[in-house]
Amino acid sequence: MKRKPLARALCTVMAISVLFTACSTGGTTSSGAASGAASQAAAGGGKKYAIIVKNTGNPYNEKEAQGFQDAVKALGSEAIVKAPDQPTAEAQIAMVEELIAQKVDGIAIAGNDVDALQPVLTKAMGKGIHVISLDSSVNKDSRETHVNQADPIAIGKTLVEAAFDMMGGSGEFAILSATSQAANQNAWIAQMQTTLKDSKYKDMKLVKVAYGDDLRDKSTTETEGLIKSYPNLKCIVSPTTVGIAAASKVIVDKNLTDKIKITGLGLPSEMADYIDKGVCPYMYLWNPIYVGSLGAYTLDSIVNGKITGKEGDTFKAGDLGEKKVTKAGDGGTEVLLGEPFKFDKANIGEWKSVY
Amino acid sequence: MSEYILELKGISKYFPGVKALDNVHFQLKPGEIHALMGENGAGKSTFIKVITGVHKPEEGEIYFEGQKVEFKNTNDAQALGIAAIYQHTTGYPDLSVTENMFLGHEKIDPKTKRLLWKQMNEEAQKLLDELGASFNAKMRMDALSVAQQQMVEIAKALSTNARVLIMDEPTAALSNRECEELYKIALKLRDDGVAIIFISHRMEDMYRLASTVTVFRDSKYIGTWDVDKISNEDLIVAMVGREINQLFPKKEIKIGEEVLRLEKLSQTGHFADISFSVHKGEIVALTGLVGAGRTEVCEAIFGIAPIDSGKVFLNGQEMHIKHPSEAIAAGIGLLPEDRQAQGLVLNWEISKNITLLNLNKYTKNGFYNVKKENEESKILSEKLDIKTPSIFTSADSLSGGNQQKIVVAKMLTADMKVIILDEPTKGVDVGAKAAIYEIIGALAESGYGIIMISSEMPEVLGMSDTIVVMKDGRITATMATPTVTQEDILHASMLVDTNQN
Amino acid sequence: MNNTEKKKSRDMASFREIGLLLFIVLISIIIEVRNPSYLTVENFMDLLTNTSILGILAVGMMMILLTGGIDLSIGAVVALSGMTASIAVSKVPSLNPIICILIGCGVGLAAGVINGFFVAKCKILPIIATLGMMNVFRGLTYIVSGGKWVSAYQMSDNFKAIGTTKVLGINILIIMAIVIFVIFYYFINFTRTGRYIYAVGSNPVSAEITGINKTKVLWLTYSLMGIISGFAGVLWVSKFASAQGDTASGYEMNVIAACVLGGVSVSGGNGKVSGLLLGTLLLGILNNALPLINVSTFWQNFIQGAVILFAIIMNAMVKRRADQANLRRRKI
Amino acid sequence: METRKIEGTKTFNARSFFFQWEWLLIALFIIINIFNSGISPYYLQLDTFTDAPMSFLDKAFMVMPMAFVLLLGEIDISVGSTVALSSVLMAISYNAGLPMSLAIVLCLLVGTACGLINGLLLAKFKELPSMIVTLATMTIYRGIALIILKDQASGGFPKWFNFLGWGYVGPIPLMMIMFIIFAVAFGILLHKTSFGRQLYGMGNNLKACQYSGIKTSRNKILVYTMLGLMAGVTAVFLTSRMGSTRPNVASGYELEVIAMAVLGGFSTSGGKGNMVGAIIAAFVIGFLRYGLGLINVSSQVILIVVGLLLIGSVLAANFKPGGKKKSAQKGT
Repeated sequence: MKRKPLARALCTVMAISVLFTACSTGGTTSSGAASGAASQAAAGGGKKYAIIVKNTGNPYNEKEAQGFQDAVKALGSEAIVKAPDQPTAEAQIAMVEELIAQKVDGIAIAGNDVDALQPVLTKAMGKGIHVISLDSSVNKDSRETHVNQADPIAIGKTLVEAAFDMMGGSGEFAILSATSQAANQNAWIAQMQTTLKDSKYKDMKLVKVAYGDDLRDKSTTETEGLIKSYPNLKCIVSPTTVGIAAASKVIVDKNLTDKIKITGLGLPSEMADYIDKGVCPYMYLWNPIYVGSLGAYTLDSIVNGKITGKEGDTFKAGDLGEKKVTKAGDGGTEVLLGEPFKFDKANIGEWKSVY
Repeated sequence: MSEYILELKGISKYFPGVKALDNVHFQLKPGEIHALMGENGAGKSTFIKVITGVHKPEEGEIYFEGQKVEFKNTNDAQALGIAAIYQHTTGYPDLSVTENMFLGHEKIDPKTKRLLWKQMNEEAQKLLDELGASFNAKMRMDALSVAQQQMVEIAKALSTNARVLIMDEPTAALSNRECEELYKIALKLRDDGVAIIFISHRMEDMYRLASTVTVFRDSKYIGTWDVDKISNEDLIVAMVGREINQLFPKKEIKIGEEVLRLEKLSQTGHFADISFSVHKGEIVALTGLVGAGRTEVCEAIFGIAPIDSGKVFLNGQEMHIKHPSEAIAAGIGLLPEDRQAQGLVLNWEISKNITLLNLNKYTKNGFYNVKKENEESKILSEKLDIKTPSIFTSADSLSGGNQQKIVVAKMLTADMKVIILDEPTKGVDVGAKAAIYEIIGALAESGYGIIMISSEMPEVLGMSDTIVVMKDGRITATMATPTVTQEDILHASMLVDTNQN
Repeated sequence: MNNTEKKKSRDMASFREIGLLLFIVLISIIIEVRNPSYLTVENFMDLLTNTSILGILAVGMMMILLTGGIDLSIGAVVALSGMTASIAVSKVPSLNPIICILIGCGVGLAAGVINGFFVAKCKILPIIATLGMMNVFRGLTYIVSGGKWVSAYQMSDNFKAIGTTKVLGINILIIMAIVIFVIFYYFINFTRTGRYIYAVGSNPVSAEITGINKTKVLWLTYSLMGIISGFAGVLWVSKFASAQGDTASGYEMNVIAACVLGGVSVSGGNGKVSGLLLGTLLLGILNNALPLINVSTFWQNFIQGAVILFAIIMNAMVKRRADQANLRRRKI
Repeated sequence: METRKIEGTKTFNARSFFFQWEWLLIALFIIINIFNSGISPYYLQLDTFTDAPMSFLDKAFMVMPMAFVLLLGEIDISVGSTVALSSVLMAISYNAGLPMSLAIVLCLLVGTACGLINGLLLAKFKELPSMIVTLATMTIYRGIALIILKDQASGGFPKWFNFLGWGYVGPIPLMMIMFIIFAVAFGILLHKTSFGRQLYGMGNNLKACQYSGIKTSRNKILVYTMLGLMAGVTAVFLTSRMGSTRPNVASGYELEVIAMAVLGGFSTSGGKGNMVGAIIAAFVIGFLRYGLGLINVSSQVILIVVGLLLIGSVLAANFKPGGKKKSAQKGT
């Protein structure tokens, strides 16, 4: 007991030093831009753009961020990359606050919630920070424009068409989505359903929309559930990487490859195996790197007053060429990246290692 | 080969700030029962822990059959056949009796290291039967009564085929009948050549069993005597270090009007048809065997587990007490049986403990008044002569007797009419006992009605005005003390058939 | 009276399992009525396959709970070990699956040892220590992976085979789970260490007096938990042929739930392997059968929670009933 | 014998005063601030101290009643779900035409109800560990939220509601003011009233409190209800900050809140802790995260740092007298 205070003092020191070391490592391991941010800012350098992706530890987001970073560097400004550990709006709100404090010039955000970020983003804009959303949009009042990887309507059409093709035009198919809370997932599914009203697809029956919550185990059991509940299921469309990969895995393991086909949206790296195996003849995605860089160019042109983000504006987006600001589905404006890219046996080999 | 199976020379043991053992000696002959006595905190328990290898002494040697030995851990001691039965039974409630007995020295297949349950169960059952136990070795420990668990402990000691057996207050939790059982066992073991160290606060135990007695006081060795050569008084002096002129200061108090009346109280599975009454200044001793339902009755009155049927009258009007708070508000106080678990917040200061029972008294328009708390607890601590430097010392640093005083003080913060004392002197040393008896006497004198649960004959006969005896949940006798003999009580608590009505 | 007590202790022990069994049967019937494809061999194989990893983890968790502790970090450990193993295999495709498993177990062991150190040596309360380490391990997983996933095409076929091979029509995961349950059953019931785990949880104080090295036992238990988590991690990534940073996040709660449903007391010392088996099964059924019967996804959480609550409350009720009956049996 | 004098007034003891956990935290807090302002040029500005708290204050509201729960040696992991449920119901009822003010009241009521349910369950079934019961209710509450709002978000609140989470009174955020009010209230409740004393008692020796006529069940229910209420408060502010709500808001809040309370010196084994500590701790964690966020440290590193901080702090706390004793106790 006598040596109590001493011991505790030591312990505290330990605790704190541990803390510091962790921080310093943090500085180094965090993306080069991060450390750059502090130093350059101190030097009072050029423009400062930040991107907030949905969450960390997800290759799609990493690539998106990378694309953004490279483009910003190319523009001679500096990039800040932020990614919460959980894909929640709460975490993103905190991050926007941090960016406001850092007085960045522009923020590009892939929103985890359409509306929930409005207050903080309007605050940011109030402080003269330009805000755009990319990949998954925030509502029209909380952004100046949105960089849309692909038009929801197009996605809806393409996916339905793909299913139509794989099912030979008729039969039952199901959708395996991410969480029931994922905004853009829901948007795409809605578009698919409207597309299905077309008489061309009258023989296609959407039996169920299942939610795999972007968890491997849940997606797997959901898929198995679909297979059993609907014995003559011909196709599963999954517009999310975890879902489409998990579903494909189940089909492969059950040797149902020639009975049930999988398609949807997924990372080539995750899907390469299954496209080769033929369970998924082809699927779609856009290049997240381009999404990122287009985001950067759009933001830059807005910040430099080249455009205001109003409908009809046009600007040069680096090697992505001329881009046009168009009307978005939600009444706001958006910049469209292009049609979703089709991955199949032929080209998957070259893409799987890219992202 | 010395004449002693176990001999300890000049043992000293230090704990941070305290000297727990100060150069003590002890000599144990084979096949003798050696009583080790002394007040709480005299160092007995520490001494035991040294013998069993739990503590390593800083100074002194231990000789086993003349050989100098050193115990690195309990296993070394066990290996030599030294086993101990601790004050508070140290069983594993979730495990089977067999396992409780063999844990630490299981029977395992020499090759596969597999536990041999069959053998263990059989041997366990055998040992239990030898001890005259009536329960199955496969039962869970928590399904047993305290006495039964005690037996398991003994059986456990035997299963290690112990040659030195230490019993640390084995009788504390036992009823007279169970004590008789224990005596039998102890004597049988002695005759089988086991040397027994017997620790107890009950003189009775010592006279019944021991041939030699060693006394510790204040962590020091006082002396060793043949039991038949030393008088009760001398022994007490040796233990307490002063004369205790009168153990039972029972004064003549004129009994006032009735304060508490119980009519046909019943509680499923615990007691039935309990009716008696308590008057101002009267001490009613509620006695009988442990497990006869005495505690249950009192806890029911106090509202811990409400009664199923029957009536409780306080000062003439009927009470429906469903929670202790109501009992206290009405003026019924209970000094619970288990001081440490039920009476005190051990790691709390004395002052906080004292006021816990009646916190509202120290709350002025919502805010808590620490000043008042300190003043009153100071007054009470001095009044009850609690041996402590300050009211801010934590309760667990006090001896059992003084802890008991704190619990009494708690009740004095509220204005009580009836005070129920459940085994007030259990596990309390001789010196403190006297003090507590004084307090009880004083309480009665100042007009409280008192119910005192007790298993100790002398205490019952010495203190009470009325004696109520219970057996198997029913009252078998209600007698005015002066007319009663020990035999009457034993008869009522063991022999009377409760199912005649 | 001893007899009644004897009966009681028996009743209680056996009743929990029986009750659970009845409950499972009941649920199964309901589901079967809703969807006949439930009680098919294929479906049960799937069910067991998907439950096996949960079961394996539950075994470890039961040991932890027996000591009166808890481990919230296992989800993160599963992720970390799975990630390391699959990175290894993606770097060296020729790597023998056994080695991969060993790597995973190694990482798990390391994590377990750290947990054990904090709990057993530093005497930090398990819930806090493992809560803290949960963050640390999860963070490490992201750092190790550099935010990338290891995908199916980067894994050698024999690595993916770990989770998919069938032996006489039975998925190897099921077999592994069964083997582990058997080993664990033996370990916990027929070895000293096994019983000491119970002892430490049942009465830490007297465990010390009896000369049981509490620290050692605790440390061992957490290390074992670590190994098991590591092993489960490898199985996980191999089964789903993909390793992500957020693998099995929050999975610890499922595992704990399985143990509790199985009647393992979180206050230590109490719990049986048979119960654990049934508990895991029940949870497995809930997870796997709800997609089968057409309950809306939005009801699934609610139903699961309700069942758990119902189960534990029933459990308590029954115990009380038994005690009451017991009192009545006493003649006064 | 003559009555001896007994010391009846506390003498100020510098050591015991200055070697208190709270001082340690304050030191930590200061260090973190120095550190932060050292690493980021943007740290030392008014906004930091007004705006930064807003991103963690919503959680902080629950830290104080959670401290009460920990004080009783129990735990409530259902708070996150409670926030979600109350938030969802508030949004729904508002959009169903209920005036916002009433909707807020409803939100608080729902939270209170959730807490009350936890309390009642735990008071009625004392044998059930809080960890498990709240684990079940956690799933149930969020389940109900999901059933109500399905895959929808709900918002469109009036402007003034937005003010709650974003508005300032002078330079100080409204949230901060509210927090200070609650903090003071809870602080007084714990340290200056007999209720607080009773909680400490219950945490240290429940039985003794029963025998001292303290209404233990009532207190327990009260504590859980308070926690529920504060979860409701959190829900109001969180929803206001987000401007809309979903069934999956506030997921994982429970562990963050517990972490804050534990860092504040409240052991999960009950009986010790100081409200001041808990409040400082909330700010320590909050500002640490914010500071690291300002230099854009990747979130996985922040995870690790917070994890280590938690364990480090408990390590240090265990050197307090009683710290070891506590953690040696059986069960969590």
